[in-house]
Amino acid sequence: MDKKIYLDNAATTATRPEVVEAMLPYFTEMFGNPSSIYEFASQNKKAVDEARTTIANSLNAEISDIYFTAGGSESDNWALIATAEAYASKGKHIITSKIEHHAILHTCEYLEKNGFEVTYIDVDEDGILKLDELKKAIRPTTILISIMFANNEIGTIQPIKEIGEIARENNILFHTDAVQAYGQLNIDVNALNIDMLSASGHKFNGPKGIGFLYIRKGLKLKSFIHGGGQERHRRAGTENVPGIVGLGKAAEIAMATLEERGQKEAALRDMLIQRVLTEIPYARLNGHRAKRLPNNANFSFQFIEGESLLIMLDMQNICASSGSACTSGSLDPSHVLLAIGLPHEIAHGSLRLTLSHNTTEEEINYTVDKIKEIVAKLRSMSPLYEDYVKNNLR
Amino acid sequence: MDKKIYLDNAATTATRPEVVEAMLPYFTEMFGNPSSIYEFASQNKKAVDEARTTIANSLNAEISDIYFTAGGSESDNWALIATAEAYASKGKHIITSKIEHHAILHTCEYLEKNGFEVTYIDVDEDGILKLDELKKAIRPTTILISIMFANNEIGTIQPIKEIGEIARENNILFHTDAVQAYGQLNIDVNALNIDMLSASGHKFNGPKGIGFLYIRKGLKLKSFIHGGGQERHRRAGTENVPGIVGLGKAAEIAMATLEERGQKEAALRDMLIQRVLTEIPYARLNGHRAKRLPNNANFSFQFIEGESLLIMLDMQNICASSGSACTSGSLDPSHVLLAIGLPHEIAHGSLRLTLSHNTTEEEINYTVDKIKEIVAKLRSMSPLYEDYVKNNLR
Amino acid sequence: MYSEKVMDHFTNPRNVGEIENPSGVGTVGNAKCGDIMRIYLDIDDKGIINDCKFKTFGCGAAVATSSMATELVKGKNIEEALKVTNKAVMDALDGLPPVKVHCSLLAEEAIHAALWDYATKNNIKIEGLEKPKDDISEEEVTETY
Ligand SMILES: Cc1ncc(COP(=O)(O)O)c(C=O)c1O
Ligand SMILES: Cc1ncc(COP(=O)(O)O)c(C=O)c1O
Ligand code: FES
Ligand code: FES
Repeated sequence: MDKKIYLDNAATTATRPEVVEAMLPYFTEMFGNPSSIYEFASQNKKAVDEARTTIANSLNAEISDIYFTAGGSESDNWALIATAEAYASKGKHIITSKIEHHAILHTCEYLEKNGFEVTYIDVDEDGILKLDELKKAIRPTTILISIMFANNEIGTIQPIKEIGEIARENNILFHTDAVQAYGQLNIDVNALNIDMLSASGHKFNGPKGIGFLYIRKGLKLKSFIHGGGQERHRRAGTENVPGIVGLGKAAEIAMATLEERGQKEAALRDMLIQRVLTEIPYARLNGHRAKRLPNNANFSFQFIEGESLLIMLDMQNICASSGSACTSGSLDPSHVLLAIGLPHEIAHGSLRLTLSHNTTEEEINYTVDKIKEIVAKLRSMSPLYEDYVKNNLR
Repeated sequence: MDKKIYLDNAATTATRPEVVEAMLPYFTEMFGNPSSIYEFASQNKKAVDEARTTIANSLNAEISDIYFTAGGSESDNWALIATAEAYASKGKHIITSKIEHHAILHTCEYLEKNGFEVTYIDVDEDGILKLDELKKAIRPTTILISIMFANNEIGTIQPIKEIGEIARENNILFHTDAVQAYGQLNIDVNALNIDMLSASGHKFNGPKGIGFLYIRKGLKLKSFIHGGGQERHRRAGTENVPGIVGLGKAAEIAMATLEERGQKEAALRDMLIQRVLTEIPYARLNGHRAKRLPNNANFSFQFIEGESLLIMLDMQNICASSGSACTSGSLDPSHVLLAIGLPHEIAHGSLRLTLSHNTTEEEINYTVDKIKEIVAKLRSMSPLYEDYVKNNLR
Repeated sequence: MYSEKVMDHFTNPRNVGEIENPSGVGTVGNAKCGDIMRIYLDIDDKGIINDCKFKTFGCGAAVATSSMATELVKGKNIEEALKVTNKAVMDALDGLPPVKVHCSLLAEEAIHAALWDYATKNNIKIEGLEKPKDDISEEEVTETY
């Protein structure tokens, strides 16, 4: 196939042309600083307010509870660090999971160095949080539960409603990293008892470098980036107006297309899973079969190593990944795959394919054909496979 | 005049069309995550590296010492907070000035709440740092001197070389907030002994929501936003590729045009200053007459109040400001104008006009004509002016 | 930021100026926080406010509230003038942004100060009028006629 097949939409997505279109006037024409007093800047203020309204409505949140940030990582850092600072007098214990994104895990490590205690809850073999462990972990000093809405590697969707209820019953704040879920799943922060929620534009066909943090009214959180009075004194820095407008547009389109797109992607994903599991031996699906993001498939292929697989797929014009993009420089196996109980050598052989609204059946079929060929080829080179075959022949 | 006259380029600038042009392909075509392994993303990695190289060269810095951030505020917060954390064992004293941007001042307040001591050095009536006070303020526990390169309100350029030498002699790190200076002045981080430097794209005709922090090799600074391994593990978050490309392009153009542009703007600025000071009574220029940014003029008009002046200028299609945009919602007079010794009621009547490469002589003349009319009108309504006239007639 | 009415009264303020030999004059505010307002009243024998003028050093809202306040008290008797509260002035202007509410207090206080001056000069007591708050900074020049 001549055309590139992009199946790494969990790493980042193409910005929709309509989104770029919406942003363009705010670079060169309506470029004013929204905090300025003159009429010229009031258009920009209005554009920012409209984006805020769109996003608030998409979550059933109050408009003034949406704060723009530079992306998912900043939102996660802000939620955790500012909560820790604001509620330290109540307690210094935080609960999260073992399969969070590094934006959460490394921020937790930072807090641990600063006198906070963090409990990392286990997940089951499908990647679903163990609610009984969560309940047991709660202490009088627990100030925050932070559990991701859906996992970026294996796509598993967490029982957010139950977690929200546990948090509410115990009077503990609940943050969710919804960077992978926002725009793919319906989220109602009130129905789900969510106090804080992180999202990132480039994960739902919006621009990179822009995201938001939802902070429920009444929370004592201070700013994370200190300075000017932007975002109701909670997030300093001249507003990224084109980015915010693009984020709003992407949210609008994501919400309008959510059902249809999700169904289409889930159907293709199911076809993909079905073909891989039936046609390739010693393959397994990682993550929950049903409770997963509509666009996510994650496989492990025994006896082979992930990087080789990715490079060979790349040579066939297929973009895929073995886990989160930001750790692809690392040689360690995914902490998520280890947490769901895969042994090291199998965790190393994993493949994540994440679809978009543009993915076609033809692309999926071509991709499966290529995976089949490449896996066979790599296995023919693999001493592990050789041993396995020998042992099973003996 | 029908056309809008934009004289608030210190608040933000129009993104240059060439910059937008350079960014566009990275939204919809080359949208990949630069951390990904496949070929498709390597173009983006290269684009990011090129922008980093352009910026490093513009400062005579090492390429790997440039870190992309979401803007000036994040850069300032990172430099101060991470330095404080990394060097706390050496000491907990920081020196800055009374006329820094709030991104520095409010971060200092945050550090004060966290056990650090901050000395705020005075400036003289032109806004120039008192070097003798700086020297006297140094203690064995001083870990950082942070002094802005040029002031955002009055445009005064600090004696950065001298400050850098004092820091070096005393083995203290030196950070400079160059958000207003970068792209307007030549900066050599080695010749000036600068260890850290903040800049922001939208202040030099680049996009909003992107900036950088220069960190000299060897410094122990950790990350401020924790998470993925981007930016050599020092700044987490999927790279804002279009923003970075735009930042690089804007830096390239700013450097190529620096001399000529500066001369042109300075000539118009001098004409502006000359006309205002000769034609409008009881007007004063704030900031140093010579050591000032080529595009900055800042006046105080006795007996009148700034907001009224701004609104009336706005009605004549002139965009101006009375200080930093991010505090324009506030009723307090500018801390910068108070620091240079203006009494409260005069500080209230200040006007900042900041030019761009597109500013014309005609625009400046029209603006001065309008300021004259408006100042006269506001004075005719001012009880302070009435008193002054009465007292001087007696 | 401002309503159309505020902008109208700001750009074309009514009753700007001074009154020669006023019946009462009041200056309130504090130059230190940026606001000073002065109101002149011309009150006839029947206690009717025949004329009212102002001068203001302040923001758009301060100018507009001064202008509206003078409009509202003109032609009224003293009792009615006392009912021109900051809320009445704001309502007449279709509201003010929250950070600007304090500006409208100046107008109310300035009218009271001018009435107090009138009462003191004429040795009369105005029911319901209290001595205006001494809120003026030292730099302010005291009135001399
Ligand atoms: C001197 C100075 N420092 C820092 C900043 C903050 O930059 P940004 O608003 O891009 O975060 C600004 C401008 O707002 C500034 O003028
Ligand atoms: C679950 C999750 N959280 C946080 C992030 C960080 O978002 P960003 O890279 O936009 O800062 C990502 C993606 O990188 C993610 O998948
Ligand atoms: S064999 Fe290359 S990473 Fe270990
Ligand atoms: S008069 Fe003080 S801000 Fe309006």
